[in-house]
Amino acid sequence: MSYSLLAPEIILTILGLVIILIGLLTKDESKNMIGYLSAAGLIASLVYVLGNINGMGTFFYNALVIDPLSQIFKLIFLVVSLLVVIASISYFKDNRNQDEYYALILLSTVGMMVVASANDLVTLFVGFELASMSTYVLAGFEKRNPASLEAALKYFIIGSLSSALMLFGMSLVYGITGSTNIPAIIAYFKTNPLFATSSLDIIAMIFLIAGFGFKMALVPFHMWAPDTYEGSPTVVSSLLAAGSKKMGFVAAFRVLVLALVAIRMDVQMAFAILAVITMTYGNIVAISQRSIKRMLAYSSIAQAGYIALAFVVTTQMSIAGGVLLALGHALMKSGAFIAVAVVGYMVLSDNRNAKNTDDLDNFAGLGKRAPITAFSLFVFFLALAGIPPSAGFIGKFVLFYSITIEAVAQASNWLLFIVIIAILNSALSIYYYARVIRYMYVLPPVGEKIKEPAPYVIAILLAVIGTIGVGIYPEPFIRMAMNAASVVLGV
Amino acid sequence: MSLYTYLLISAIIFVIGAYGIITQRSGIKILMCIELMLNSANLNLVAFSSFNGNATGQVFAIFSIAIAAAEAAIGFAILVALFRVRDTINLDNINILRW
Amino acid sequence: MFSDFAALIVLLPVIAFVLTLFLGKKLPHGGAYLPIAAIAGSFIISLGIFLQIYPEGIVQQSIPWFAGMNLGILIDPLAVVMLMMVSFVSMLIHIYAVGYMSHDPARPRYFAETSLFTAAMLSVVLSDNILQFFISWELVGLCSFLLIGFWYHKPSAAAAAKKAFLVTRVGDVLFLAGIVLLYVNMSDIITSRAFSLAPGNFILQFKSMFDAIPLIDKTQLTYITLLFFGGAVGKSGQFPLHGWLPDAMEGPTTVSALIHAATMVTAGVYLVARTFPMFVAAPDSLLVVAYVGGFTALFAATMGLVMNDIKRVLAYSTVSQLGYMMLALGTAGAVVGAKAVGISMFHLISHAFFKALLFLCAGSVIHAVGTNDIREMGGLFGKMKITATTMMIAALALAGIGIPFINIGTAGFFSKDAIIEGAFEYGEKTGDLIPYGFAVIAALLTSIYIFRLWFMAFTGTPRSERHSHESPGVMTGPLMILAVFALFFGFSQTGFYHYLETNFELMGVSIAAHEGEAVPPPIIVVLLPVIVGVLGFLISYAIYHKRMLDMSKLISSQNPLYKLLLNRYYEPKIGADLIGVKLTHNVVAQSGEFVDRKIIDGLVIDNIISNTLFQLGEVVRKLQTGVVQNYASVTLLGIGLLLVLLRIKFGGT
Amino acid sequence: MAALISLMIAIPLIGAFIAFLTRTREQARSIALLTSGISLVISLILFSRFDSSISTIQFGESYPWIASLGVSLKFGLDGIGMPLVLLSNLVIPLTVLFAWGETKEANKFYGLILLELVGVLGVFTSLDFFVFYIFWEIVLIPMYFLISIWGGPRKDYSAIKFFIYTHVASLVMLLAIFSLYWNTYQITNTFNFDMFTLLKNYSLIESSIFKDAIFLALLFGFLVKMPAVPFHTWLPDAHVEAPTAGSVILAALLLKMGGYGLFRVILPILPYSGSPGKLISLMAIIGVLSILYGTFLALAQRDLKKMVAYSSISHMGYVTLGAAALVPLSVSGAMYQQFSHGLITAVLFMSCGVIQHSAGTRIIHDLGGIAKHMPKLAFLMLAGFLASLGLPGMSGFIAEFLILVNSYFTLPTFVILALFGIVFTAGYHLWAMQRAVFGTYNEKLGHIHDGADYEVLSMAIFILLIIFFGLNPNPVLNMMTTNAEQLLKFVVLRGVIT
Repeated sequence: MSYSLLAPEIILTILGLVIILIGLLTKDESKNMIGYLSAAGLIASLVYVLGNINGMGTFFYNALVIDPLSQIFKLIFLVVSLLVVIASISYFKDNRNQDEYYALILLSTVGMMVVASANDLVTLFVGFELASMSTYVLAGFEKRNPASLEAALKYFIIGSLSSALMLFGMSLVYGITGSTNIPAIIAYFKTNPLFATSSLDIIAMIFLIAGFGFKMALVPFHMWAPDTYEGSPTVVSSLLAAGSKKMGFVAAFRVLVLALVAIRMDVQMAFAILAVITMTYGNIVAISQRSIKRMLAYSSIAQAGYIALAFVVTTQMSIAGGVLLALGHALMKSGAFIAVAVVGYMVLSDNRNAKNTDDLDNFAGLGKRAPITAFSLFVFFLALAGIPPSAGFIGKFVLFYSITIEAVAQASNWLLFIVIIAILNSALSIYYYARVIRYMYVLPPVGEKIKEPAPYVIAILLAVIGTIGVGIYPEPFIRMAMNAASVVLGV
Repeated sequence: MSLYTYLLISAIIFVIGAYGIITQRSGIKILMCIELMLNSANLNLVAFSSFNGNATGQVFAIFSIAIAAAEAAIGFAILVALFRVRDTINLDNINILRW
Repeated sequence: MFSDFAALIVLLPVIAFVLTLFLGKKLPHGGAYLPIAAIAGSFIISLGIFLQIYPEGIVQQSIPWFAGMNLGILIDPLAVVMLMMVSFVSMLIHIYAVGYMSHDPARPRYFAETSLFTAAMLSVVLSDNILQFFISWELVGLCSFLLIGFWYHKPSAAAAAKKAFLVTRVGDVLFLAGIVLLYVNMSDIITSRAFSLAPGNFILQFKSMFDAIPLIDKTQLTYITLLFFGGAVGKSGQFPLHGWLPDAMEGPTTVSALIHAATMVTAGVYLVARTFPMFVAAPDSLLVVAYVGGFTALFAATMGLVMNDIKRVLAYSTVSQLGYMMLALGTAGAVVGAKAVGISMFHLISHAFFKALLFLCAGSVIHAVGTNDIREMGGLFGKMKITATTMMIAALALAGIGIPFINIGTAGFFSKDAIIEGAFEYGEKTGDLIPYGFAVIAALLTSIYIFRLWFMAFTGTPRSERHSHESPGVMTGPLMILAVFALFFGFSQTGFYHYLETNFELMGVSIAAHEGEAVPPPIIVVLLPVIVGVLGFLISYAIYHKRMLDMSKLISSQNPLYKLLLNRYYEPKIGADLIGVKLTHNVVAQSGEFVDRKIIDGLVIDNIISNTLFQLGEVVRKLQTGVVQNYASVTLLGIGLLLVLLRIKFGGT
Repeated sequence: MAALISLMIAIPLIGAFIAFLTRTREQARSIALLTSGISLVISLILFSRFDSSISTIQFGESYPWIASLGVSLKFGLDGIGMPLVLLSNLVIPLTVLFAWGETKEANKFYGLILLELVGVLGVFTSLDFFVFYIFWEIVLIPMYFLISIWGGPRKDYSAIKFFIYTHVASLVMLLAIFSLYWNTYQITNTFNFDMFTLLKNYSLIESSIFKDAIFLALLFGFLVKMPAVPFHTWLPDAHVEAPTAGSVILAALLLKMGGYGLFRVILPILPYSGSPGKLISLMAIIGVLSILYGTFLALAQRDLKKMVAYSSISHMGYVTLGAAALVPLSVSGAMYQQFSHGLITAVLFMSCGVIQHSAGTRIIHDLGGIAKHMPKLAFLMLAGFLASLGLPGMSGFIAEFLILVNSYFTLPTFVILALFGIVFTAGYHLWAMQRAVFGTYNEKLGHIHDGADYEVLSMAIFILLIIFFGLNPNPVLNMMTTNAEQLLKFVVLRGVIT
C-alpha cells in the first residue's frame, strides 16, 4: 500500500505549515511571494491528481478512499483554490498577514479533499471541521471591516450549529449501525432499510441532511450564505461558493445516496421539494438584488437547487449530471466572484473609501473599463444561465435529461413537473444575469479604463477557458462524472 | 440505566442548546449553547459506544471534543474582533448584512 | 412570321418601361417616344398576327413554369382583336399624352408606368392560362394604383389610388378563390383518372379548363364561375364594387382614358369572355352576370345624370357601358351561345374608341379651362372647334344614334343596339324582361347625361374668365383618328361577329346556341334604342341648351333623390367610412390590439407572470432579516419540517 | 473541398472574432462584408452543385465530438436547408452593407451580425440534435446584444423579453429532444443524437399520449420562434426596439428557424403522432389565426415598424398553414414562403430604418408625403410593400398562391378564412403608404434626406432578388418540392389525409 495517492493532501498540509513558519521568519515586505508558493503547491497537487485521475485505493484502515468520485471532487477543490490563490496575489497584495491567509486556504483545501476521500464518519467530520474552521477565519479576514466580521460570525454560528446537528446525526448513525465506517453503514442500511426497525434512523438521516445542506446552502439551511458571501473578502466568497459548497455535495453523495436508495420514494420527494424550493427561492430573490456578490450568493443557492435534483432520481445519469454541474459551477462561480473582486479593485482605485464596491452601479460600462473582466463575467453569467456551449449547459443538460427520462420511464407526472419548474427557473435566471450584462455593455462607463492586474486576469481567463472548454469538449468530464456516479451508486 | 436514559438526557441537552441559540442575544451565550449541542452528541457517541461494545464512538467523541475546543477558540476570536469594531456582541444589532 | 414574335407584344412595352424609368430624364419629352414606339411595335405585331391567322388560325406558345404550371401565349380571334384595340388605343393615348403631360416634371415616371400598364393589359389578353392571366391582371391593378396616385402629393389622389387597389383587390381575392377552386377540381378529376391532360398541356391552361368542363361538378362550376365573375365585378367596376372608378379620376386624364378605354376595366369583361364556355355550362352564373350587368348599367347612369365633374360623368358612363357588356354576355349567352362573346366584345371595342375619345376631349377641355367642373365651363364651342366636334361624335356614338334598317350610324349604334336586342330576345325566350328594361332605361339616361355634358361645356355663355384655346396638334390628332373609328367602326359588325363566333371552336369547344331559328325582333324593339337616344338628346337640348325648364328646384339639396344621387347612393360613406374605417379599423383591429397588448401581453405576461415574480422576490428577501438567531431558527424549523414531511409520508412507526 | 459547410460556418466565426478585435469601424465593416461575402460565395458553390432531384442529404460531413453522449458534429444540406442557407448568406452581407454607416461600437456591431450568421447557418445545416440545439441557443445572444445596445427607448424590456420568452420555448423543446434521445437509447441501447435516427424512432414509441406530448413540446418550441399567435407578443416589442439591422436579421432569419423546425422535425413525426388529425387541426388553426390576427393587428398599428412586425406574424402564419395541409406543393409553398418572406421583410424593415433615421419618427401619423424628399426610398419601399401584400411577379405571390391552392385539398375551411385576410393585408400596407409616404409633405418634419447610397443599393438588390424569385422560383422551389414529396410519402402511407 503506497501512500503516494495521498500526496496532494500531504503536499498541501506540509506547505501550509511551512508557510506559517515562513511568515514568522520573513519581513512583511517579502510576504508577497507566499502567494506564488501556494499556487505552485496547488499546481503540483493538481498535476498529481490529474495524473492519478483513475487511481483507486483505501488508506488508514479504510478511513480514506481514493476513487473516481474523490478524484473529480479533488479536482474541483484544487482548481477553485488555485484560482482563488492566484486572484489573492492581487487581492491581498502587501497585506502583512498574507502568510496566515495562504496557510488557511491551503488547510481548508486539505479539509475539503479529506471530505472528498472520507470513508469513515470520523474522517468526514474532521475534514468538514478543518475546512469550516479555516474558512470561518478567512471570512473574517478583513478584521477592521465590520461586514467581514459579521459575515464570519454568522457563518461561524450557523456553521457550528450545523456541525452540532451533523455530529448528532452521526452519533445516531453510529448507534444504529454500530460502525462509523461508511461502507459498513451502507451495508447495514441495505439489509435493514430505513424505517424498517425504528424511527431513529430517519431522524439521523435528517440531521445529516441538515449538516450537509448547510454547506450546500440548500433552503432552509442556506440563511447564512447570502450574508457571508456578501460580507467576506471577495476571493474568500469565491472559495466558499465555488469550493466549500461542493463539500456538502460530495459528502451527501458518499453517505446519503446509497443509504437512502432503499426508501427512495419518500426521500426522493423530500429532496425534490427542497430542490424546487431552493432553486425558486434563489432565483426569485436574486432578481431584486443590487449587490452583485449577494446576487451571486442567491444564484449559488439556485444552482445548489439544480444540483440537488441529482438526489431526486439517483440514477447514474442524474448523479453524473450533478457532478458535472458541480464542476461547472465551481468554475463559473469562482470566476464570477473573482471578476467581482476586480470590480472592487477598480472602484477602490477610483476612490479609496468607496463602500459597497459590488453595487450594480459600479458595473456600468465595465465592458469599456475592464474589457477582459467584463467579457469573462459575461461568459460566466451565460454559463450559469445554462446557455451552450459552456460547462453550465453540459451539466444542466445531462441533469435535466436524466430527470426527464426518469419521469418518462416512471410515467411520473410530478417528476416532469419538477423538470419544468427547473427549466423555467433556468430561464428566469437569465433576467438577473442579463441585467448585469446590460450594465456592463449597454450603459456608459462611470470612470476611466483601468489596467486589470495580471493575477486577476490569469485567474479569470483560466476560469473562462475551463468554463468554455468543458462546454466544447465535455467528453472526458462526462466520462469522469459517469465513473464517479457509478462509485456513488456502488456499481 | 438503559440506553434510552442517555439518549433522553442527550436529547434534552440538545434541545436546550437549540432553544438557547434561538433565544439568546449575547454571542457568548450562543457559543455556549452550541457547545451544549456538540456535547449532547458526544454523550450519544459515548453511550452508544458503551452499549455497542466497540470503542469507535469514544474515539469519535475525543476527536469531537478537540475540534469543539478549536471551534470555540475561533468563535471567541471572532467575537473579540467584532467587539473591537462594533463595541457590542449583542447579535440583534449585528445585522448590517441583510435582505 | 409575326407569330414568332408574339412574346414581344408584351416584352416591348416592358423594355420601354425599364428604359423610360431609368433614362427618361435624359431623353426629350421625358422619354415619351420609347413607349410610343414600343406600343406601336406591339400593335404592328398584333396586326401582323391578325393578318397571318385570319380567318381561323390561332397562335399557341407555352413554356413550363413552376409547380406544374406554365407561361404561355394564346392568340385566338378573341385575343387578337383585343390586342389590336389595346395597343392601338393605348398608342394614341400615349401620343396625346406627349402634349397633355408636357408641363409635368415627373413625365418619365408617367410614361414608364403607362407603358407597363399597357404591357400588363396586353399580357392579360394573350395569356394562355388562368394563373398568368391573374398575375397580369394584378399587375394591371398595380399600375392603376401607381397612375391614379400619380400626383401622390395630393392627398385625394393617394386616397383614390388606395381605394382603387383595395376595392379591386376584393374582386381579385374572389378571382383567386375561383382559381383555387378550379385547381382543386381539376386536380381531383385528374387524380381520379376521369380526365387527363393532353400532352404539352398544363393544368391551368384555358384549353385544359375547357376540356374539363363536362367532368367538373355543376355546382362547383357555378361557384368557380361566380368567383371569376366576382373578380370581373371588381375590375370592371360593376355594382357593388363600382365605387373606385369615379374616384380614380384623381389621376391625369390620359390615365383615365387608358383605364376606361384600353386597359383596365375591360379586363373584367374580357375575363368573362375568355372563360365563357365555363359560364355557358353554368347557367345560374350567367343569370347573375346578366342581372348585375343590367342593374349596373342603369344604376351608374342615374348617377351620371347629376355629376358636375366632367370626368366623373364619363366615369359613371363607363361603369354603365361595362354593365351593358356584362349584360350582353349574360343575356345573349343564354340565347345565342358563343355569339354573345362577339356582341359583347364588339361593344367593348367600339366603346374603347368613343370612350377614349370622350376622355381625351375632356382632357383637352380641362387642359384649356383648367377645371373639371362643367358648371364653370360653357361656350367653348367657338374656341375649341375640333374638340367640340369630335366630342359630339363620341357622344353620338355613346348614345347609339344611327338610322335603323339602312344600317348607317355610329359605332355605338351598332354595338349597343345589338345588346339591347339580345336582351329582348332573352326576355322573349325566358319571359324575363327585366334586363331588357334596365337596358332601355339606361340608354335613355345615357343619352341625357352625355348631351347634358356636351351642352353645358360647349354651348351657352362662358362661365369662367380664363382664356381658353384649342389644344396642340399632338393632342387633336389622336382625337380625330379616334373620331373616325367612333364613326365608322360599326360597319365591321357582321364580319366581327362572324370572326369571333368561331373562337371557341378553334379550341375544340363547341357552345351550342339554343334551339330555334333566330326570329327578327319586332320593329319597335329595333327602333326603341334609337328613339330613346334621340329623346335623350332632345331632353338635354331643351333643358341645358334652350333652358326651357328650370332645374333649380330639382337640383336643390332639399330634394332627397338628388341628394341620394349626388352622394352616389352613399357608397363612399358605407364602403370606405363604415366598413373600411369604422368596422375594420376601429372595431376589429382596435379590439385586437386591446386583446394583444392588454390581455395577452399586459395581463398574462407583464402582470401575472413578471410582476408577481418581482413582488414575490421583494417579499421573500425580507425573510433574510440579518439577525443570526433567526437564521438558526429557520435551520431548526427546516429540520422539523423535514421530520414532519418524512414521517407523514411514511405514516409513522 | 469536402468540408464546405464547416468552412462556411467557420469563416464568419473567425470573422466575428477579428471584427471584435478591430479598432476602427472601417476595418470592422470590411471584415464583416468580406467574411460574410466569402460565406455567400461558398453557399453559392454549394447551391450550384446541389442536386435538386434527390431528397437525401448532400455535402454531408461528420466529426466525432462527445462520444459518451453520442453527439457528433454532423452537417449536411437537403432541399429544406439549402434555400435557407442561401437566404442567410444573402441577408447578412446585404445587412452589413445596409448598416455600412454604423458608428456606435462598430466593431461589436459587425461582430455580432457575423455571429448571427454563424448561428443560423449552424441551425440550418446541423443534423445532430445536440448541435442543432446549441446553435439554436447561440443565436439568441447576439440578438440580445443587438437589441439592448443599439435599440430604442424600451430596449431593456424588449431584449430581455425576447431572450427569456424564446429561451423558455427552447428549453421546452429540449425536453422533447431528451425524450426522443431516451427513446432511441431504449431501442438501440446506444447513445445517439443523430437527428434522423431520433425522428425515425419516434414512431416506435408506444404510448400515444407520450407521443403527443413530445410533439406538442417540439411544436411549442418552433411556434414561439416563428412566432405564431398566441405566443407572439415578444416579437412586436423586439422589433420596435431593435436597430434596423437587428430587425432585419430577426425577421428574415431568426423567425425562419421556427419554420425550419416545422419541416425538419415536425412533419416527419406528424403522421406517427398519437392523434395526427387533431394535431393537424391545431396547426391549421394556429396558422390561420396568425394570418388573420397578424393582419388585423397590423391594421391597428400607428408605428410603421410595429405594423411590419405584425405583418411578419401574418406571413409566417402561411408557413404553418401550408405545413399543416400536408400536400407536397403546399409544404413546398410554405418553404418558399419562408425564403421569400426573408427577402421581403428585409426590405420592409430597412425602409422603416431609413425613415426613422431620416425623419426621426416612424409614427405613421407624424409622417406624410415623404416621397417628395425621399423618392428612392419611396420607390423601394413601395416595391417592398407590394411584394409583402402578395403582388404577383414578386416572390411572395408564388408562395402564397401555392399554399392557398394546395392547402385547399385538405383544409378548405382554413383556406377560405385565410383568403379573407388578403384584402386587409393589402389594406394596411396601402394605408401606411398613403399616410406616410404619399400625400402632402408634413412640413414639421423639417428637411429630410433620402437614404444613403449603400442603403439604397442594399434594398435595391433585395428588390431585384424578390422579383427574380418571383418570376423564376424553380431554382429553389424544385429542391423544396423534392423534399416535400419525400416528407409526405409517409403521410400518404399512413393515411392521415383522407
